[in-house]
Formats: sequence, structure tokens, C-alpha cells
Amino acid sequence: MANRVVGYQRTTALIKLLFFGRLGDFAKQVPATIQASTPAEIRERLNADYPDLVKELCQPQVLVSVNQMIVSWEQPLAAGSEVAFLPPVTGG
Amino acid sequence: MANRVVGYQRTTALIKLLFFGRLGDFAKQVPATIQASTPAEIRERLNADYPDLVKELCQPQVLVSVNQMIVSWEQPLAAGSEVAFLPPVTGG
Amino acid sequence: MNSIRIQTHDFNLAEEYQLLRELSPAVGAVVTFTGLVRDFELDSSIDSLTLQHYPGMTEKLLQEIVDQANQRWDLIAITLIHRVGELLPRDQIVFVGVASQHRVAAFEAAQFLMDYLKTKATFWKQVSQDGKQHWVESKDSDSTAAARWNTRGD
Amino acid sequence: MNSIRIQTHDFNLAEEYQLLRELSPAVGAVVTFTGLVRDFELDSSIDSLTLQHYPGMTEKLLQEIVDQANQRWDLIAITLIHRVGELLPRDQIVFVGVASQHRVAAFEAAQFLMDYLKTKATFWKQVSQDGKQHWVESKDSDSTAAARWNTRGD
Repeated sequence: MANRVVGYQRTTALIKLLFFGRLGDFAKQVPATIQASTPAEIRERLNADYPDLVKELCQPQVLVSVNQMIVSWEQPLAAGSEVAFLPPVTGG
Repeated sequence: MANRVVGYQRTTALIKLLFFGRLGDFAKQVPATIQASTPAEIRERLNADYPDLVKELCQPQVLVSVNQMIVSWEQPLAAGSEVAFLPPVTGG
Repeated sequence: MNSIRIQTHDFNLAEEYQLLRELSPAVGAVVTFTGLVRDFELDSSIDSLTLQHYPGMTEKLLQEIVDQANQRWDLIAITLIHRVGELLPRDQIVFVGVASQHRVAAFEAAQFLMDYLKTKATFWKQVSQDGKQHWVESKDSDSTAAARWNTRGD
Repeated sequence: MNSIRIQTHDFNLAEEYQLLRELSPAVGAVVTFTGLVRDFELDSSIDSLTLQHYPGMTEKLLQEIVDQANQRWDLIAITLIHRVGELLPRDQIVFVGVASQHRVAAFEAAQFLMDYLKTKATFWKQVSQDGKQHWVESKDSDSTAAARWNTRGD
């Protein structure tokens, strides 16, 4: 647990967060930016204050994009990146 | 051969003839009606005067209809029937 | 709520679409197909195209094709229009419009209608090219397209 | 000659069709698909539908889908329009128009575009029903429809 906290403190990348579709309903109180090194870490960091949101983010159909490209949850994040959480799309 | 001629003379059905598509080009001089008991017999009877037409009618893709129903070449014909010779269709 | 028309005059896609769209508040999908006279045939420009058909039989065959589509798919309406007589390059020849609740039925039915119309309906095209007329040859690809509806599992 | 638009305002099918039709004298087939807001969802009438999307990413994804269709089929033009914002029952939501020389390419490309748009493009529908809002669930049938384009032999 101590290691994890150290890990977080080393992360300097400030990330812009976006939540779409039903995820937006769970993310109304979430700040617009966060510091994290991967999308998976964003999820972990949000868990303390927004457990209902994170439960949704952990559903296997939810995709994550970085700067508008679908990526894996372990994708390293550069400062200023735009990370979006995308539930299954329903357009058309 | 004598039998065939007798066969023709026994036929009393007067048949209305129609030729569509490229067949019409070969059938310009063909009378509008003929006496015959089957579509196959129409073909045989036309052969003396219109061999080029009959060669076309014998192509396997040519279909024959009686009163606007696709039928076999051996379909018995009733007097007043409308027999049409149909090359492959090309609409749409 | 099907409409089948064989006519010499042109049709208006916007009007046909509006009719299909407004038929029912359950319409969720409208697919239209429009066939046009291309200006080339066998690498040479054409002067005109003349569409012949077998009056009476054509209407009957188109009705059968429409009935089959309605049996195979859950559709709200079908419109089928085919022009006959002399047409010029870029003229509209044929229109198929299908309205349904869901898109897959509308797409499949429209394709089925065109495939069957191309291979079953008693129309014949004559091309006028360089002052000469010739009848258009049927295409094997059309028979192949129509045959696929017989081999499907549904 | 492709056009991709995401817009709040309505579109006019007749205008889109004319543009596709007039692009080239080689156009022999135009297929259009229009998706409409149905008045019912889950057996209950709806008040409205709100379309959310991810600006920037949606345009990029639609461009990818259009590029893929052009690689797979010999097409003359594609038009893709998707509305966003609040829509009412019977409103038009989405338009796909494909112009090509031959009908099979136009039909297949239009279906491909809709299947991919439904499963890949970043749009989300929210329904307002009986004064309450809920997000529309994605349909397995849409994923199945999109998957068929990966398993074909061509």
C-alpha cells in the first residue's frame, strides 16, 4: 500500500477526463483533471471517492481512449492527455 | 413425317404469339396467331419459314409462358391461349 | 401498403421517400435504391436506352416478388417503380423503397427485390449506340445475386 | 468525393440524393439509408431522444469507416450524416448515401457503413420517456451485424 502511494506521488502527468453516455451520470462530481500514469491508475484513484463510477468503469464493455485513440488500460499517459471513458456506443 | 402432318391437322387450338427482346427482331414476319397443341409444336411449325428465329427459340435460356405463366415446352395449349417467348430478362 | 408501378414518366425520389417515411410512427429505417442510365456501355457512349416489357405479366411477377419479400421480412411498406419506353443517359430507370422498423430487414429486402427484379421480371433493355440498336445481354452476376436468396439458412 | 457531417439541424434526402446522382455520368446505382426516431421504445411511447457524441473522435472514426468502405468497394461517392442533440419521434437521425456504377457495391457499402457506424462511432442515445431519462442499451444484434464483415472471404 505504501508503494502504491509512492507510485502515485511520482506521477506528474495532469490528465483531462471525459465520461460519455451512462458513465457521465456517475461522474458528475469528478474533477475535470487528475494526475495518473495510466488509465488503469485513473480508475484506481477514483475508487475512494466514486466507487459507483469505478464499478461501471470496470465493466468489460467499457473502452478507454487517449487523445481520441482507443488504447489499453495500461497505456502510459503523457501530461495534457485527454482520457475518455466510453460505454458501448448506441448511435445510428 | 406423315404422322407429324396428321398431328398438326388434328390441332384446332388457335394460339396468339408474342416474341420479346431480341426474339422480336427475328419474328417480325411471323403471323400473330398459329395453330398448335404445345409450345414445342409452335417451334417446329415455325421452322420451315423462320429457321433463324427457331434457332434462337431453341437456346436453353429462352423461356416460354402460356397466359403469362412460365410453363414447359410440352404444356398442352387451349384455344385462345397467349404464348410468349422470353429471352433472359435485362431490366432494373 | 405496397405500391407497384410500371410507367413511362419519371419518378420523384423525395416524394416516394416521404410517403414511406410518413406511413407509420413505427418506421425506423427507410432504404431506397435508384437505378440510373449510365452513359457508357461496353466502353462506348450510348445515345439512349429503350425498355420493353410484357404488360400484364410484368405486374404479376413484380407482385409475386413483393409478396415474397413481405413473407421473408417484417416490413411496413414496399414501393417498386420501373420505367419503360425510351430513356436517356442519366435518367432514372428503377426505384425500390422499403420502410421497416429495423435497418437489417429494410436493407435485405431492398437487395432481394432488386436481385429478383433483375432476373425474374419481364423487362428487356435495348441500347442505341452509334446509330445502331442492340439488346443488352443478361449478366451471370445477376443470376448469382438472385441465387443467394435460395441458399440461405433462414 | 465523400461528405461526412455531424450536425444538430435536419437533412434533406432529396438534396443529398441529387448531389450523389449528379456527380458523374457513370453513376448507375444510388442506395440511401435513413434512420428515423421511432415513437416507441420498450413498449412505451417516448418524448424525445438526445444524441450525445465525442466531438473530434466521432469525425475521425467516421472518416475511418468511409475510408474502409472505399477500400473494399469500387464507389463513386459516400455521404454520411449523423444528427446530434435533442430529436423528436419521427425525426431523421442518420443518413447514408452511396453512389456507384453497380448496385451490389452500393448496397453492400451502405450496409457496411451502417453496421460499423452503429458499433464503432462514438454516439450515445438517451431516451426521455414518461418524464424520465435513460441511456439506450447497445444491442448484440448490431455487433453481430458488424462482425460479418470480418468473416467474409472477399
